[in-house]
Amino acid sequence: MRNFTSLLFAGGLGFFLLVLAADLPVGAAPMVAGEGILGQGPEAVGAANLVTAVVLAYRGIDTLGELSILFAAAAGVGLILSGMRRRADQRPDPEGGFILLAAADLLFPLLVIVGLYIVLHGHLTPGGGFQGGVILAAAFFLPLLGRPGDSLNHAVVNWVEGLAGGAFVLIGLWALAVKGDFLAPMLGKGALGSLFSAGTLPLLYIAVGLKVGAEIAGLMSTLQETEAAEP
Amino acid sequence: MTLLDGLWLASALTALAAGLFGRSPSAGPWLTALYGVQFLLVAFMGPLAYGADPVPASPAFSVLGYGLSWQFTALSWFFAVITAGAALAAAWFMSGAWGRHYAEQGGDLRLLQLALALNPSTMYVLLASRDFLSLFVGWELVSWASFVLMLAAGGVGVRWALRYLVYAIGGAMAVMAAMVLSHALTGSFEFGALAAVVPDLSAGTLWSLVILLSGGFGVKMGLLPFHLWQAGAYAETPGPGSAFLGAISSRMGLYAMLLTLFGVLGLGTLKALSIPWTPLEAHELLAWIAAFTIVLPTFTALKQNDARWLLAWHGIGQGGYMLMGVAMGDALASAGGLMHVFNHATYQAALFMAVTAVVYRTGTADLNKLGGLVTRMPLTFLVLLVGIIGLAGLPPMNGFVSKWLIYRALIDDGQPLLFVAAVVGTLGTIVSVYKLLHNIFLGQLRVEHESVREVPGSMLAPMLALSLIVFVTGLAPGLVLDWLTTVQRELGLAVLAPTLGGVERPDGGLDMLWVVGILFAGFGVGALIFLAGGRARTVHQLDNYAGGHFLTAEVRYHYSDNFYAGLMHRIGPWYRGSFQWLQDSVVAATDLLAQAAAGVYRVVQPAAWLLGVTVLALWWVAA
Amino acid sequence: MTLPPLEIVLYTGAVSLLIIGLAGLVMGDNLVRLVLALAVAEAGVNLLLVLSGFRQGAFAPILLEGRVPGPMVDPIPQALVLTAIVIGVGVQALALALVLRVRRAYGTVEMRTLRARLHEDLDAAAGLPPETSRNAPAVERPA
Amino acid sequence: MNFVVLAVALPLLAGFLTPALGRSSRALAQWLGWGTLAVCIGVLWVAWARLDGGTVAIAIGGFRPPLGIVFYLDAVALLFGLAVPLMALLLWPREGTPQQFALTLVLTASATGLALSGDIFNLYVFYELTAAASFGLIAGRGTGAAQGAALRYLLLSAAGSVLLLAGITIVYLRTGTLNLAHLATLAPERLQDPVGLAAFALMLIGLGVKGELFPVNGWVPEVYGSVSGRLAGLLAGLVSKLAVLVVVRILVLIFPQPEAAQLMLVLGMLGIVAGELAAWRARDLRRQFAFSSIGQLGIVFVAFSVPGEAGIVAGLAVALHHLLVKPALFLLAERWGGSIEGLRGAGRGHWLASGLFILFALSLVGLPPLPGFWAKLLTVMGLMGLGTGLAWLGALTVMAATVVEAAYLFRTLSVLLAREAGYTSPGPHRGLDLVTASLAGLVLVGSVFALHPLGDGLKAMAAQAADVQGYIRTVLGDRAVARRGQREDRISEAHPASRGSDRPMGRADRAYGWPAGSPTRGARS
Repeated sequence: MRNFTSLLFAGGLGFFLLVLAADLPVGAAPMVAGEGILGQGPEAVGAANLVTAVVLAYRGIDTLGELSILFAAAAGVGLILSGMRRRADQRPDPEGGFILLAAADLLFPLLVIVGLYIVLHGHLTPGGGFQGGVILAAAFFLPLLGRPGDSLNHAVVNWVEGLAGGAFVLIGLWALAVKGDFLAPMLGKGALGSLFSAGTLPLLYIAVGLKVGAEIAGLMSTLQETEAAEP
Repeated sequence: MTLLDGLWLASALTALAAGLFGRSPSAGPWLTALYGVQFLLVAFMGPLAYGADPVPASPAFSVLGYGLSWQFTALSWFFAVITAGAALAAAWFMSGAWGRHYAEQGGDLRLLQLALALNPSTMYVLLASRDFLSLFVGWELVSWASFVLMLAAGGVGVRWALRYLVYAIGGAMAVMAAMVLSHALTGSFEFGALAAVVPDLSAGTLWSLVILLSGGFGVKMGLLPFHLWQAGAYAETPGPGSAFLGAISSRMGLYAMLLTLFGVLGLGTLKALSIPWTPLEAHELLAWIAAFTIVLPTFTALKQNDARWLLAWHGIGQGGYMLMGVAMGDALASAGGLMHVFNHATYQAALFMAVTAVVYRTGTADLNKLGGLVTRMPLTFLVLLVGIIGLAGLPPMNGFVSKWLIYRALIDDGQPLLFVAAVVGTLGTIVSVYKLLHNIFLGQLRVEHESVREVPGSMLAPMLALSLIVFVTGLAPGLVLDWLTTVQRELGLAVLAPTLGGVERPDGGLDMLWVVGILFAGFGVGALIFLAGGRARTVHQLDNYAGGHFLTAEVRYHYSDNFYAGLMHRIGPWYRGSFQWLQDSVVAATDLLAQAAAGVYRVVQPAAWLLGVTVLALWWVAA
Repeated sequence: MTLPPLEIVLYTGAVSLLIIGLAGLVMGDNLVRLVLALAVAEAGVNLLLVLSGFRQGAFAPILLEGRVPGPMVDPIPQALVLTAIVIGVGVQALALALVLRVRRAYGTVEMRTLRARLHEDLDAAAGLPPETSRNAPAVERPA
Repeated sequence: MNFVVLAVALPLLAGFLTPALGRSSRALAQWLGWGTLAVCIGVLWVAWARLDGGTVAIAIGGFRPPLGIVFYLDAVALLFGLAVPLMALLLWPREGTPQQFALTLVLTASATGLALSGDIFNLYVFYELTAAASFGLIAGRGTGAAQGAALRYLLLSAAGSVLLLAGITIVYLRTGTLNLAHLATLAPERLQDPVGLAAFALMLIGLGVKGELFPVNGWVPEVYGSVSGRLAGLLAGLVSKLAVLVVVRILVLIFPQPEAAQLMLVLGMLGIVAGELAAWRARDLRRQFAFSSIGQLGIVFVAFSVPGEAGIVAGLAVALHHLLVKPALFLLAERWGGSIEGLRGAGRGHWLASGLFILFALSLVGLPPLPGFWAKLLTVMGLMGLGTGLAWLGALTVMAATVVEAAYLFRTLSVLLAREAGYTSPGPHRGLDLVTASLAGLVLVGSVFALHPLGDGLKAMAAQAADVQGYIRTVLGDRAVARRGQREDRISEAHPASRGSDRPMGRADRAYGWPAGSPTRGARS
């Protein structure tokens, strides 16, 4: 009965949302703010990737907020699982096999390089701090999968995430101090499309990349270190 | 600083002093003196009752652009003088032995003193209100002050106080609705603004106002069907508190009704509002409610076995007479209704005090556990006797005058049914107060009460003073009726032309001087016969008969249980407890709804509500 | 047979994901599955969001060598959806950590049992007998 | 005025650094948090003083709206913004870990952001940030019950966020912009139809999860019943109000349709009934307050549903009153755990705590001249002023709820103060809790003596918040207002089907004339 009602209501919601489609200009939505950004973005920000211009410049504070959510999630997970760390005397999961171990070692430098590349080219090509950060996190987490006994140094992770996040805010505050606007683009714009362009955007993305990498690596390693609770 | 400011200040000081020093029984006389100052200040405003200009209060506030101001008029003064008198009497009563006794019994004397002091001070605020906002502020303050007084007893009193609170807040909300409706109609909280638009209002709007106002204020008066809280709440309050509450507290509802229904809407408006498909108009509806309020609670009182409860139930019934008189609205009836406020306050306070005195000496108010106290407490007996004559509305006490005026007006207005209701109520009262008198004071004394003595002077003095007032204003009702002419003029009602002894009318007036004179002449004749006969013999109190059996001191027999067995055999089946049933049903329905509400918060998947409400909301906006 | 326009297909797909996710959230009982259902619903709404910037035949909003390649799609929804995805990740991580915790505390990953045990716990902390003793039927209703 | 951004940025900065700092010194982390909050209070205070009743829009990053994100400062925003760090400081988790400090700081930043932001997606981000921080705080180091409650809350809240985001998507699809002021100019043409209403409904329900809107408030009794009084106070007092504030901004600026307000009114009414009745039946103090909070938030929703200034005055009054009273009550309940019946006589001897309880209860029930009375009066006045049947029903509900409220609050009080003792006290209230509660009590009593200036201030604030044209002018400049006027004239002529969808693809909406050029400063007034 409950399932039937739930289905009925879910179907109802779907019905209403589909009916809405008739009145929604899907695929031909008015582009108002977006058009403005397409028009003035390259000049105002200097980033070839206009999505990056939106993420870090026009909507920079959104990005700060989303970094904070990741931070809050990591802190929250750390807090929630703080009493569930595996004790030293407990046996960790068995070590991974040869393939996993070898691949982890082999992939680590590659992943780090790819991650850094994606972070650094965020203002030019698809990608950026978030995507690169996740790859970086994967690079550091992969060896842990192979050797469950090891663990990340959480103090280092905390400092990296703290300082990277702090750097993002401080770059913003620097702009506030110099230009009078929080998170305003700073430094020279450089040539559009070159690596050293778009002012502070690459710096911001490096901060984002480090922070995301640290958060996600920390998150996953906390989860991994948690004792597989047997009820 | 005006006299009204002085009164407020004095009452606030009294409350402060009661809060600071009330704990000590020896502070009683000083507090009584402070109540005396309040009474004097009210008395100084006496010219109001003879047509002097209103006395304003200096403080005036403006909140959110609405002004609040206060002033005393004749109507305010009339209620204020009763309030001040009742408070003085109650404080006096508890100033000495009673207070000490109460504290020794583990009662919280400070709380009682403070609660008592808060009541008159908030009432002075209410009585001075001159716009809806100040009226509501005063109304709430008074409601909460009496709540505190009811709480003072603790124990079972708390349960009754909480029940009172629910009724009182409900009433207050109705008043608030009326006030806000008036604001929606006029954009202001001034009485004058509403009065100005009354002629343009539709019948529906007027009915809403009338129902909300009379319902809201009626709760405080204990009008049917909102009467269930009152008896318990008043009866379970510590003695002097009962006396004060019973005397004046619920009359604040009448005051507010007079102020709004009669002062603002006007009797003419009420008379013009007819109920569809019936021959009744709004004021007659009120009178009919009053009639039911007279009859049902009075006959409920008849069944009570606790003296305090009996009196409290009568208090509700007597409120019906007041409303009936005022609702009929002509010169005689409204004077009668208003005068009954005064009369009721005096004898009801005296009666509660007498009962409290009995409780003080015997420790019980159970009518089945008393009897024969007349020899031990003769003065208290006298007070009770005077009080019940007043309550029953018999000459020569003041209750007779007000009821006579009401009966007379009902006959003049051609309201035979209401007249019958009023008379039936009086009959019930007479029957029931006799039970009160008999079961406490007459018959045989119980063994455990052999050593009972009369109560000390600090308690007797206010009781006797009140009895004196009951008698004097019965003898010369013109003293009070004079004030009422000013009140009637203020409310725009027809004005009575009183004489000292009552009213003179071509078709037969009332002159209490004559009535009392003849009555006492009759007593005199009886006394002459008694003295001249010389065959008197003093018998022992226990030397009497019951049911044909000779009773001795060894076999004590006091007939009190199931006192009116014969009467109850006839009317017993009429007691249905319908209102109790109604109240229980409302509570049960609320509880059912509350269970459902609590069930909302116990579902396995709260997200199901989210999905459901989203679909419904989308449906609603799409439709 | 004429195919419906592409955007309608995409829209329908996104809405379907959203509905599947929400239905799973309401009908599911296993906590891990509920978290997954949530992820599905979030994916649906994220698709919906990115779809709002879609127009057929337009280019990604990236300047190639400083030139505008042609009509470009709206860059804002792309930025928004990036944010929304990251938010979703954070919340899901929290949810999984909580599931672990709940399993430790109550020994269950069933929503139904969790609710019963949680309310028992709350009542016990409040010094009350379990609710089943008052109004609820003596045995739990069948699902 | 751009320095106001500090109120959001600094707590985040401090929050990021706190876990790392806390590894070496917990005290240092705590002091960093306190210092940051104090600076935030200072920043907002200076802004309040400088603003002096005016309004300012801050373009973050200097990008001219509607391209960038703006913070909109008016009296309401700053008042709630100021309340955030203040309450966070008062309800600071003193015994917590550095992670809890960090989460509290993040919560502060996000709540301030909710009060200030003028961009609908930015509001969503802050809303989610608030949620994420509060999940951690609720579950962190708590009991199993707290973690179970947190998980159930999380699932519900995340489902709500999905709906909220769907609503925002619909709005964006229709208008192509996210800036509230810009949306306000476009709304008459593009959002005031059933589709817009559907978007509003989705957003209302999504935001309602945190705002304790019926029936998506199932988490409330579970969470408040299992966390510490300080956290419950923070969530019930502050976070819920900010969610409501967001709803009100959206309602006032974008959806002035009566249907939108009616939806809020109906759900608010149901919330009042459900909350107060459930509180009436609740058998422990904590959950009684939790349910009562649902009821009060219902009144807030009902009050805000009255269109125009009257509704905002009433809503603000109720919300501020509850913001003051409920956290204090939760603090008092801290020592009075267990069933209510078991508390017989518990209040005797703790006269300060009992006195405060009485004061708060009286104010909640609405004893004049305490502020709660005026709040209730304003609500009823606003509703009855509308004159519709539904509004009458709303007023009736509010008044009936008062009766129920009085019944259970004073029933509880009578148990607490009963003469016979059946309770062994676990000790007096913690000094700090009592001081905080007393502070709230003092403010409550103090406001009685300042009713006149407070009322005027509230009215001015509401007038400002209700002034849609003023909002648009502040954010977008004068031209936009003129255009909106023209647009409203044109609505009747426009064919419904032609809205938005038939615009040439990819063409800029030149009508607004956003100059392509260097970043410009936001409008200032």
